Amino acid sequence: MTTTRARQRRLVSALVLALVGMTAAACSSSGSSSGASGSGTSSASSSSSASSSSGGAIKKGLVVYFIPKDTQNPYEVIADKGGEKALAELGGKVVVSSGTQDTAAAQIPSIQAAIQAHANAIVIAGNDPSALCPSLNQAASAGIKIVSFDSDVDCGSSPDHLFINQANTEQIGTSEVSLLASEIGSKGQIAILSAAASATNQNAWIKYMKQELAKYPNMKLVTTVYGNDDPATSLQVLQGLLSAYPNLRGIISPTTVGISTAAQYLDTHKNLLSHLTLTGLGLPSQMRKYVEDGTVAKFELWNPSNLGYLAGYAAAALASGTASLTPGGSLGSYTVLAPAAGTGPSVVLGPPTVFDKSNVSQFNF
Amino acid sequence: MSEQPAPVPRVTLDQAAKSFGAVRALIDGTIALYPGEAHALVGENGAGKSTLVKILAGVYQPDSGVLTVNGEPVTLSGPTAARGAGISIIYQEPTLFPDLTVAENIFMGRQPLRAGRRIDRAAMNRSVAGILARLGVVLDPQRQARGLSVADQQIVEIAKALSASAKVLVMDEPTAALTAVEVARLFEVISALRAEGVAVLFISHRLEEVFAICQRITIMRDGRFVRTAAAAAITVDEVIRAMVGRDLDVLFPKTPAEPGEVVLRVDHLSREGVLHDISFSVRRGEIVALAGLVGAGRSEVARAVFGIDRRSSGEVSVRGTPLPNGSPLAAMAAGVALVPEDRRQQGLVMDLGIDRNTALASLGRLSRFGLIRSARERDLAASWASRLQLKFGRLRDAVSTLSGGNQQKVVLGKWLAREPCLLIIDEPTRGIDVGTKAEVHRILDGLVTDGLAVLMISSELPEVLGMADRILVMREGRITAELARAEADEDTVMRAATGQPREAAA
Amino acid sequence: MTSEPVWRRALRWETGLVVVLIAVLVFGSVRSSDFLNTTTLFYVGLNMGEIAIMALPLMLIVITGEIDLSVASMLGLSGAVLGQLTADGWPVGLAMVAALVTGALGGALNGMLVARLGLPSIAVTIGTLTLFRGLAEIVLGARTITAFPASLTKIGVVPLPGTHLAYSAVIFIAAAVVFGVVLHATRAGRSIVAAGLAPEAAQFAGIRVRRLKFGLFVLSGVLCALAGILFTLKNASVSYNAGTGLELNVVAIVLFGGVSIFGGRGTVIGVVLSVIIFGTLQQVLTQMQIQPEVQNIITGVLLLISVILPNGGEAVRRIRARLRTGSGPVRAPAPPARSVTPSDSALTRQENTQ
Amino acid sequence: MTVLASPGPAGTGSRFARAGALLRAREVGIGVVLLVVFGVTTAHNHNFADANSVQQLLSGAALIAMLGVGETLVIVTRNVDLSVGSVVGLSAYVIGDLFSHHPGMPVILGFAVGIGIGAVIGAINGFITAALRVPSLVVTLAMLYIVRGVDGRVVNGVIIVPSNIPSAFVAIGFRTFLGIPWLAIIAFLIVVVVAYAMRSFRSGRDLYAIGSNPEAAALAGVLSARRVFTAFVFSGALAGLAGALFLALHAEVDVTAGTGYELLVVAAVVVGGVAIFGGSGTVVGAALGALLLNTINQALVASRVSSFWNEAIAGALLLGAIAFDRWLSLRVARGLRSAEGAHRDL
Repeated sequence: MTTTRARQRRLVSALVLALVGMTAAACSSSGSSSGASGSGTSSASSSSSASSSSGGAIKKGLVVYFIPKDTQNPYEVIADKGGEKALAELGGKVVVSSGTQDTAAAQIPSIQAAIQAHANAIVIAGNDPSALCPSLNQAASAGIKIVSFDSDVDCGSSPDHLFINQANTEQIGTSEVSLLASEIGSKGQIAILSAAASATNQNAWIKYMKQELAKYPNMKLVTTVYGNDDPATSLQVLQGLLSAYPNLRGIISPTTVGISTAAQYLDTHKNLLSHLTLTGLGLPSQMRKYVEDGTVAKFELWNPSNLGYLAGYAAAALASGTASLTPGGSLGSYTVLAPAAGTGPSVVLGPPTVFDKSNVSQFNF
Repeated sequence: MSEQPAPVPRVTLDQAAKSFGAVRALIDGTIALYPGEAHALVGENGAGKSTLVKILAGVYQPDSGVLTVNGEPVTLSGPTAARGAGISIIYQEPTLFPDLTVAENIFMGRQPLRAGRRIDRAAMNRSVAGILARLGVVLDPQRQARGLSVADQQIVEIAKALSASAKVLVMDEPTAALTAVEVARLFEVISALRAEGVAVLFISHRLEEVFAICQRITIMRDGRFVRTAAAAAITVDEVIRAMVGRDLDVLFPKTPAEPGEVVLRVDHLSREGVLHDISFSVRRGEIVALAGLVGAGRSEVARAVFGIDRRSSGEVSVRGTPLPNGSPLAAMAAGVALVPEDRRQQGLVMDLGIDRNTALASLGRLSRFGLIRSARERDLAASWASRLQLKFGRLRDAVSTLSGGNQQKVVLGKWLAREPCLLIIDEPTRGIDVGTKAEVHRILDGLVTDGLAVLMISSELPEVLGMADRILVMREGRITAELARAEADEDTVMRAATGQPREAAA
Repeated sequence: MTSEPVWRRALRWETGLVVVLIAVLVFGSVRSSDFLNTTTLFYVGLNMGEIAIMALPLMLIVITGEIDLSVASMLGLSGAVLGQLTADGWPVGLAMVAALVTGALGGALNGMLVARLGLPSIAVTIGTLTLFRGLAEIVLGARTITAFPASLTKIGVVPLPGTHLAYSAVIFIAAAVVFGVVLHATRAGRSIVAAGLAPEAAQFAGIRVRRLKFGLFVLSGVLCALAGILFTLKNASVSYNAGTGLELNVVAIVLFGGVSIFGGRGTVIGVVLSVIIFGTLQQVLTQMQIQPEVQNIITGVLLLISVILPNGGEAVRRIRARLRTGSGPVRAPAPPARSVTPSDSALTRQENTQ
Repeated sequence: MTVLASPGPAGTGSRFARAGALLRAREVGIGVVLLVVFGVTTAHNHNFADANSVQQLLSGAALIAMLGVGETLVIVTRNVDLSVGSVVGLSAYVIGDLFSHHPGMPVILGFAVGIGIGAVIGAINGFITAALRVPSLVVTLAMLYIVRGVDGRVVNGVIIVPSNIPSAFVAIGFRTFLGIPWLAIIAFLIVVVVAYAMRSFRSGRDLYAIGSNPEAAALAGVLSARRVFTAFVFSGALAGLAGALFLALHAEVDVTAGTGYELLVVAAVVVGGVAIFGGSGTVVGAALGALLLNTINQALVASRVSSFWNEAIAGALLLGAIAFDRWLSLRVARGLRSAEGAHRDL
């Protein structure tokens, strides 16, 4: 009993910490996406009560399979750790299982293993929007709750699953554009350096970026190139990009590999910085060097550890029946959002953190 | 190394033995090679000749027995060591590097060096040019070895030996692939070397050659030393008897033929730059021989007739029905069989068993509903094995385990199993020991009397003269003479083969 | 090379494979109670089906002494074609035919370049590996097609009624039987072996080696397209990078099955066993929560063993011989005492100054 | 036979000279194609020829060129090394890891470690291939899996971040000398040295001999096994060095480093005119092949071709290059044959 209380306290503190951390970041991020910071604070304030309200009923000894894109993706390794933390606090256990290549085929055996091991829930980052659905269906029909994070699986309602959205998809798209716009004075040619052409989350964000760009008549998206999250390829397409569009003013790279590769190149070709601005989604640990030496002014991300933590918590809650997929339903301090285009029921972790000189060194992921 | 006094043998091998697993390849290898002497080593295939050679070459190390060089016992740890000891080997199949230049081929592993252990190409090419000149050959040291004629490859091999300033020169069937003129040339080289005090070990199945140039003859049988004798003191028949261990009936059994109707007709056959306007015919029950120098286009005729190569113009018809261009299948269907020049590459699948090889050309007839009936396959192989007196262990054994002669029998069996009406046989007895040679000839003779038409290509004049009813002599892709068995002799054939009697000049 | 009948060598290797397989099964069932059940059987088939189907024609190609590295790309391309056409409203049946035709054409391209122009197949198929994948990318771009009738996509979820086998597994087994008969008991099979061991001799025996190879590459294209269709339906979706990187797995399976990379040697049963071993091993290791990296290492080690063992005996004998006489493949330091090797260098120097 | 049958040496000489010229043209040919691609692209988009772009062309090709040199040594001996890609990855990561844990570590040590790792793996490849006489394609394919696996265990999802790499080390990745990137200079020096060694040292010629006719090589006393072993060690060591430079170039590394390089390198080498079945080909050609492929890839992006088309076009061009090389060597062969024919004419 006491032990459980202790656990609950730790859970509470954890959630609070995580969310406060985010709020701080949001506030310090010089007024960009003020709406975001608002939502951040609200969730923070409500967090303690929320978590205590739900924590009690979470079953012990739950087994949750975390299936990242691949076992080596640094971003997801951090997220998985977050999940492990959550389940540890909830008295359950996390099994991380995936392939070495980030392909759907490599993830399927892990889903099967989860089924064979009678896991309670699966938390998966889809390498492919649909290829995993049949296997996930098998899992669901075996009574396993499905949670997706980082990159959603687009299975409609078969199986029903909850998507833990790192940040409102539309919000990422728009904020990326506005970040860049504010830096380059809302005019000039810009390009996108993405990951794989088939990456769901990438394509979703790019879609909203294009929508947002409509508001900036003087900013023209000339092309989108794909670096397949491989440094060498990213560097190659970046170079081609630069010689193809010498008047390029800005690059958005909504992927950690892409932005760090681009940053490294700009860092070593400072002459380009005079007219070229880079932003996107990156890991602070990777980007610190470039932010501090002025190569990159601002970039965004959320805390992957919090994402994993929330996903793990959600999986446990679903498996314990303390949370449901019905829109408006509550998950801790979070509300389940109604299905939108492309996604089923989802929960948004919060607004992305904008990193710059002032705060980049405070984050260890 | 300075000249040794004559009585001391350059190299001796005494009671050397070598086994591979259960196989005792050499039981008693004994021989002594003296400077300035050409020494013949004769014996049937499997008598252990090549094993003995490989021991001298340092490729094998004898299990027992003593090897001496200039009187001192030595161990040759490898080819390099053998070469260091002044022993050079010329193998039956020339072993060249097609991608490298002639000069590099000759000096591989021993290239002359200059400062910093860098290869001195200039010096290398110069000395090669010198050696080739010494051999009276015009060959560009800097050309790629790829595409050299067999004869020229042979020359490169000899140049190799000379460049190594060999004191002992071992020639393993150097003449197998050469025509008479080339052989004559080779003999001049050998005598020249002898004059320089080189000890030559000469291995050949052609006894006439052996007696032509060797002073001493060592005979081996079944891996054992039989006897060494001065060439002057022994007769061909004695040698053969010692080799075979039994008396050998006549080498060229030929029953006079009564040719029937025309089976193969070739009209104005041409192939760009290789064959020019070839016309001839082969009739039932006769052996027609294609004679000529290597490179004269004899095998090319066979290939074009059989359809391996496409002909650029001309007609080929078998029993009146024209053959489509470039289709071996059609030729086979028409009853043509081709026993090719290169047994190991073209005649057989060395890794497959006797049965599989025998059946390879008859699979269609061995199958029912597309499935091969292995029982019938085995019967086929077995029956031909017995009909051709094949010496073998099990029909499953890979043909690579057979002797050259027996391999040739398998090739014959493979084609005879198709009951062809025309047999084209290219170098029927190349590299085959005397015993089997006679057998093969007897088989051919038997087939012809049974009404088969045979087109035979051979570089061995005695064989041509001994077996053929008619002789077509080729030169530079043209037929330069047609000789009836009666009117043909070495001289007429050679003149036709070389155009003018210019070899006198050479 | 070997003086030993092909089939006996193979048989020995296959008995080895059987032992490995039994070991894996025992190990698996000991470590996890959830292993030896029909679900695992279904999963193995589901995961290995397409790879296995692609392995069959590749095996024949390898036996003829060639190789096809473009298999996985062809899987992707045919899937893309199927997806695009279905999305365009073609009837699925017709789209499938189109996918198969694509496979045939792609295979014909490989075949033409290798058999007709005589280009090295390893280089050619590295080229078509890129080309086919690129074409798939042109067809689908960033899109993922999911518009497939559930009646077909169920093959990714349920076994073939009345069995515990995935559809693709059943197709593979059927195909394997056919391939086995063809390779081991028909003229075509003999021709393939002969062409691999001695192309020239095969040609002189009236075997049309080039046509044979051309045909095999086309066959490979078609079966890879079939695999592509199954792969697509199994996943109920396709994007241009479907099956990326599978080519190495397929090659590994074929080689582990005892097919000689030098051509001429290999049996269907060996490849089948190899498929089952890889499939079950993957299940065991994943269920035991062993990192996929370790699975890679195991794959590699198995592959090494598969080639070292057959040559092992020889190698040991050679090395012993070397130790005895100081000659042989890896030259040991010059043998002692009575050797003439020391003087060797001196002589060589002498010659060089000539 | 030749004695009876040979035209004046002058005649033959010129013929062979022509054949030789064609042989050299294998490299020249690639150079020409390279210039054409470059010219066309530049005409289409002038920035393709500007300093940054050219520098990137060079340094982008440097790694593959370097790997191509090692791969050439191996392929010339009728073997192949598919493990290079994974070696690059492992070497790059281990070096990065060392730098992150021992910030003070001297840069040169980084290179030493990389080369060492590569050499060891190469030695394993070489030993199994040469001493146990196992087909290298299988051995190195297996090694590819194994090293990737080991790499994965080492990396374990932890990325090496730029701030942990000494700037002196990263500098090598982008600094230029007289406008030429150091990467390119290093690759160039390696190519020159190895090319010279392959031509002017016995060991170099031995490699060609082994690939051209293994039996003959053995009979000529060439220490085949030892040479093949050395070739693999060398290839491995170069891959290790390439790993170090990969780290210098990207300043960060995760498990994906070097994936797929093996096929890229083989492609470059083949395009470079190295016979996949051994015996002929030069490291210069291989390096040019690498440069060509890299140029093609960037030309496609630079010419604003939709990025969806890149891979297909690259593949088509690769096939074209192989076919072109074949056509060229056929002409060489024909040249020799005609010379040969003339050689025997009376």
